[in-house]
Amino acid sequence: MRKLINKPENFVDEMLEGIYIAHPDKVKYVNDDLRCYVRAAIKPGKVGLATGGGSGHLPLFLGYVGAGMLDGCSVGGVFQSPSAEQMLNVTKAINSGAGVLYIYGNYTGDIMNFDMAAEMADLEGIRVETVIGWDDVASAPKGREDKRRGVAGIFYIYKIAGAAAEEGADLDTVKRIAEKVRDNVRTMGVALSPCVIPEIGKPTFELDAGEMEIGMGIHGEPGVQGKAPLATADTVVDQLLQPILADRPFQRGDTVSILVNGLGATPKEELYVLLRRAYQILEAEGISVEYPYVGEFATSMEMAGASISLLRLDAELKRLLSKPADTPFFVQNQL
Amino acid sequence: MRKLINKPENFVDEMLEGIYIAHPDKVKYVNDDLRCYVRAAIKPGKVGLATGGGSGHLPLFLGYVGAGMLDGCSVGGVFQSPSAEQMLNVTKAINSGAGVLYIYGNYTGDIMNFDMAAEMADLEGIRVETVIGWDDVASAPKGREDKRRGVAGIFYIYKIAGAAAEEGADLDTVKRIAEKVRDNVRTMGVALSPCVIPEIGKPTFELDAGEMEIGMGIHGEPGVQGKAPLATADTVVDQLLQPILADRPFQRGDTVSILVNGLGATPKEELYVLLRRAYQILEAEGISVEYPYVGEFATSMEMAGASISLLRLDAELKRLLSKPADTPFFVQNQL
Amino acid sequence: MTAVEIKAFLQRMATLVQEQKDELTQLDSVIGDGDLGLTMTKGFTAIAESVETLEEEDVGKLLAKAGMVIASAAPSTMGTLMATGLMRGGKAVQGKSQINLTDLAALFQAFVGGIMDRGKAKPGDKTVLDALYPAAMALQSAADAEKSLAEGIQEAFQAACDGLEQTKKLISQHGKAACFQEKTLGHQDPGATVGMLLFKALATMEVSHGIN
Amino acid sequence: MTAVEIKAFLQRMATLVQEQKDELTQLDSVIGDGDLGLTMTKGFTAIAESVETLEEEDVGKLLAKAGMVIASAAPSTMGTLMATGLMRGGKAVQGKSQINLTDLAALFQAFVGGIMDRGKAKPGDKTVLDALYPAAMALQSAADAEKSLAEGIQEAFQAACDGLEQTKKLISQHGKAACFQEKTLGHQDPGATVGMLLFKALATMEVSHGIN
Ligand SMILES: Nc1ncnc2c1ncn2[C@@H]1O[C@H](COP(=O)(O)OP(=O)(O)O)[C@@H](O)[C@H]1O
Ligand SMILES: Nc1ncnc2c1ncn2[C@@H]1O[C@H](COP(=O)(O)OP(=O)(O)O)[C@@H](O)[C@H]1O
Ligand SMILES: [Mg+2]
Ligand SMILES: [Mg+2]
Ligand SMILES: [Mg+2]
Ligand SMILES: [Mg+2]
Repeated sequence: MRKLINKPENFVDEMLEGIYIAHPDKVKYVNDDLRCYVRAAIKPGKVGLATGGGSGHLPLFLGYVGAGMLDGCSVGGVFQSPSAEQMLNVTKAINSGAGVLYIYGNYTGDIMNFDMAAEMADLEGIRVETVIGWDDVASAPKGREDKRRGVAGIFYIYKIAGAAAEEGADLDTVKRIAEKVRDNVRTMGVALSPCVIPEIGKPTFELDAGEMEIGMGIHGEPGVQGKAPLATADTVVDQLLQPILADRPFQRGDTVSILVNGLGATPKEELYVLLRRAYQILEAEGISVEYPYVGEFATSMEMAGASISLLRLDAELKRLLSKPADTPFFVQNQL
Repeated sequence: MRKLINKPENFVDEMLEGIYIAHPDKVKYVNDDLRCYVRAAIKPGKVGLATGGGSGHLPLFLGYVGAGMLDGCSVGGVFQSPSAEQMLNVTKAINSGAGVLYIYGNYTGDIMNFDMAAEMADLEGIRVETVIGWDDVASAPKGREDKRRGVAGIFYIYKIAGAAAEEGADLDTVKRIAEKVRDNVRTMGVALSPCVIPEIGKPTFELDAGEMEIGMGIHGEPGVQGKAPLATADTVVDQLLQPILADRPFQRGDTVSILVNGLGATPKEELYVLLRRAYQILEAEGISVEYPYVGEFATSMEMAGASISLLRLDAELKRLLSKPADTPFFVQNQL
Repeated sequence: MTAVEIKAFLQRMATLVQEQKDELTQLDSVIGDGDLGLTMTKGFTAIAESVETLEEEDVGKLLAKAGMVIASAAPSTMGTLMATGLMRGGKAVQGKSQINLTDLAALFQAFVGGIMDRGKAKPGDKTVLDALYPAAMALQSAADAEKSLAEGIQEAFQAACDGLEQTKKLISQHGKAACFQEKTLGHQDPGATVGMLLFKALATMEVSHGIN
Repeated sequence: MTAVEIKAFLQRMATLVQEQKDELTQLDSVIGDGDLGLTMTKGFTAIAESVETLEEEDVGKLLAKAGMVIASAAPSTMGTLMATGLMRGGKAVQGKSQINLTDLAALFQAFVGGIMDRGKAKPGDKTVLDALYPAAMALQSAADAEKSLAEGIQEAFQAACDGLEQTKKLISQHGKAACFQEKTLGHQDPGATVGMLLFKALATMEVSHGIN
């Protein structure tokens, strides 16, 4: 393990302590539970946006809690769902009367816990709606979108739904917009190395230097095509974009935002090499790009690799995407 | 090599193409040379701030070119100095009459080339001053500060000198402030893995999983104490902060900004675990912390490891550090 | 079975899961994310520890409590399903300080029903249900045939083992394994392995004065 | 030596550096950043290619041009020092289409002087100067003693080799190696190795009609 950690079982809580120490003006925790992470100041009357999921994906998930994005996040162990109780506590803390929207990734453990939390919140008179991110094209065929995993594309749901909520949109509107983003975003990823869960201490799968796995999930779920010799960056981009473009909803004349996301160990230099090729392909397809994002948005700790997401923009999504945001992990000025 | 690249010899230029495609409103290149990187719009009458250095350290160096920070950067090959000619071209492009300040790291190759460029600029009637970052405590003993390497702490020089220049300070003032930052910042790093220069194709040094090297340089220059078994995160922080605090200028009652920097493969989760311990130590030393920065500020591609920098703040530095900045790689709102 | 024996059962389960930790991790690595050994050990150890000192004679409340503990200690897919099962199973026998085979059968009917509600899977989908469902059915048949508690548990254990074996012939429809589709053929379902262990725990638990 | 022979010298240097690429990289890995093989190959190959087709009879201008090429192709420490040396050395013999041993000595005096100005190091600091300085001195002595060009070059090469050997006993004072201090003892200086190769190139270059 090439990790700077103390006791593996304390890893998540020590990370959280560091985050709270660093950003006391922006975030806090509720219920004496470090893992119930909420914005320091909740805006009265605003729809509350909550997410949650396993640790090990920073800036996902908690990194998007802040002005212009989310209000709260329940934090699980590394690659583990938080508990329904923690989700409920976050829900209560961020509800200011306008209801709460859950936005999270399509993983059975998270779904079951969020469902339990929503049932409990309902008993307490809080209206909760849910939008689940399922952008990973590699994980289920077309037509079975709801079986796909949620990966980096969820950033767009947070960003755009967050902007809508910040403007004062009501729960139904925010939900409609979040669903529109979900339906218009697609992602494909490639892994070049495994990562190590601190408490397990060894890689959950093997991937030799010089090998890659297209379509691998952010918890190391093997890709659909299995391991292959590492190809050039341009070839990899071709292999990532082809299934995205084959899936709806991208067509000639569309405008998209692109997100080139590093999984952890892959340097930004390489992400820009990928971006370059992606633009070439999109240009050839007659698709124009606005608002590119390049960096680490959804990681798997020290995994090497990258993902590419495309979001088809319409006027509404574009306007909301361009709005400012300011969280401890993500700052954007008005674009 | 676990790298997403095409031909190694094209790596830097393809990366640059990606960056220019992504951020056409913010940056451009001059002299038909991708490696002469400047802000898209140069502010008339403002002191020009230029940097330069090898590639492979993103967001260092070019990532700090943008509003509130630098005006131009000459871009070298991976871990290689750019040429004097490229530096001269950047200098000419960003000079708007108020002179140019060179801010770069203390590496012989860079120094000699920047010196040549300054001599050539002088012949063209451009006043050039130079401030060299030498924050790496591990690389030379106290009293020989000018022999130390420049590492992540240079971020503070860019940020603060950049804010001063943006406000309209003249060249002498900006230089004085940049020197003050240089004299008040100290860094120590630890490496947990090597990285691979694309054109070389194999690690320049060996570091097994479970080993670390305290004081290793960002090009893999071995640390002063050699390899050691990897310690816990808390112990590593102790080992990094002890030599920083033993060096001047940190004392009880001081206020500092801290920068916990990831070298590439180390996830943000771990950086916050380090930050937590750093606060504990600083609190015990009677040093208070404001404006913490956590993330990747100066990397060595996919090297695993981290560095900690401390900057002693006075009122002037604090005010300038808090100012907004907006580059393609670094956005900060007014703090 | 009294609350004391239910505790012994839960403690036995914790031991079994600890013993099988690496195997569960291994199974879950092939068609999942490899965390099952960790989460189940955490979850059932937390249960074992919390019931240890718990003064609770009501079998139903004891089980519900165990469900709440694992819900917080291991909120993974299997942890949450086990939590739901324990809470719903507990509810089915609430108020009883002693349960017989008929009660145990009712308990596991509710246990399985809860898991089906929560996870929206059905037998044959290659999940924990493929061990639990036949086992719960076997308990019910044994109760209907007025067999002894020990006999009923043995038959249920056997049914769970058979069901587990059958999962090798199935294709995963849920959870992280679902995206592997055909590739899951030939692999034993990790969650069903946990389901089988529940009945192994019942069948092999240490009891001070015989199961009755 | 005419411009044609200077070209042959520069081309021979490119070949030698290519041959020694791995060794240079290796030397620079131990007390530096391991790039020297790469940068020197790049730099001298670029020189070799650009002089190939260059119609230039002026030895001085040819060398200055070579300096400019390596300055852009390899702006590392050694690349820049070589550039400075070539440009300053070229300036010293500018206007000559043929140089004798006295000219060659003057060329290398200027070459070494340029490197000292640029890098602010002196002989004994464990740098390229520890090969170049004694070699330049040997050229000068040979010229003063009116030896033949071939003899002068041989003696200079020998002096460079000896100087290189001596670097093992020195502690690095400059560049990335400086922070290793005592640890650099026993190691041959990578830059001085390049310095030695310059004289090896002179001593072993292929000439069509003998050095004169
Ligand atoms: N919807 C579902 N209903 C019932 N069981 C399920 C469901 N989804 C997955 N499972 C079971 O959960 C097991 C995996 O559990 P676990 O490792 O906890 O999942 P995760 O790591 O994805 O949270 C699978 O082997 C399967 O038996
Ligand atoms: N100031 C200096 N003056 C002369 N030679 C130097 C100086 N600093 C370093 N050198 C030489 O440069 C060599 C390293 O060159 P190089 O690998 O190009 O450096 P870098 O990789 O740091 O740019 C050293 O072995 C030494 O001989
Ligand atoms: Mg990273
Ligand atoms: Mg990185
Ligand atoms: Mg699992
Ligand atoms: Mg070097």
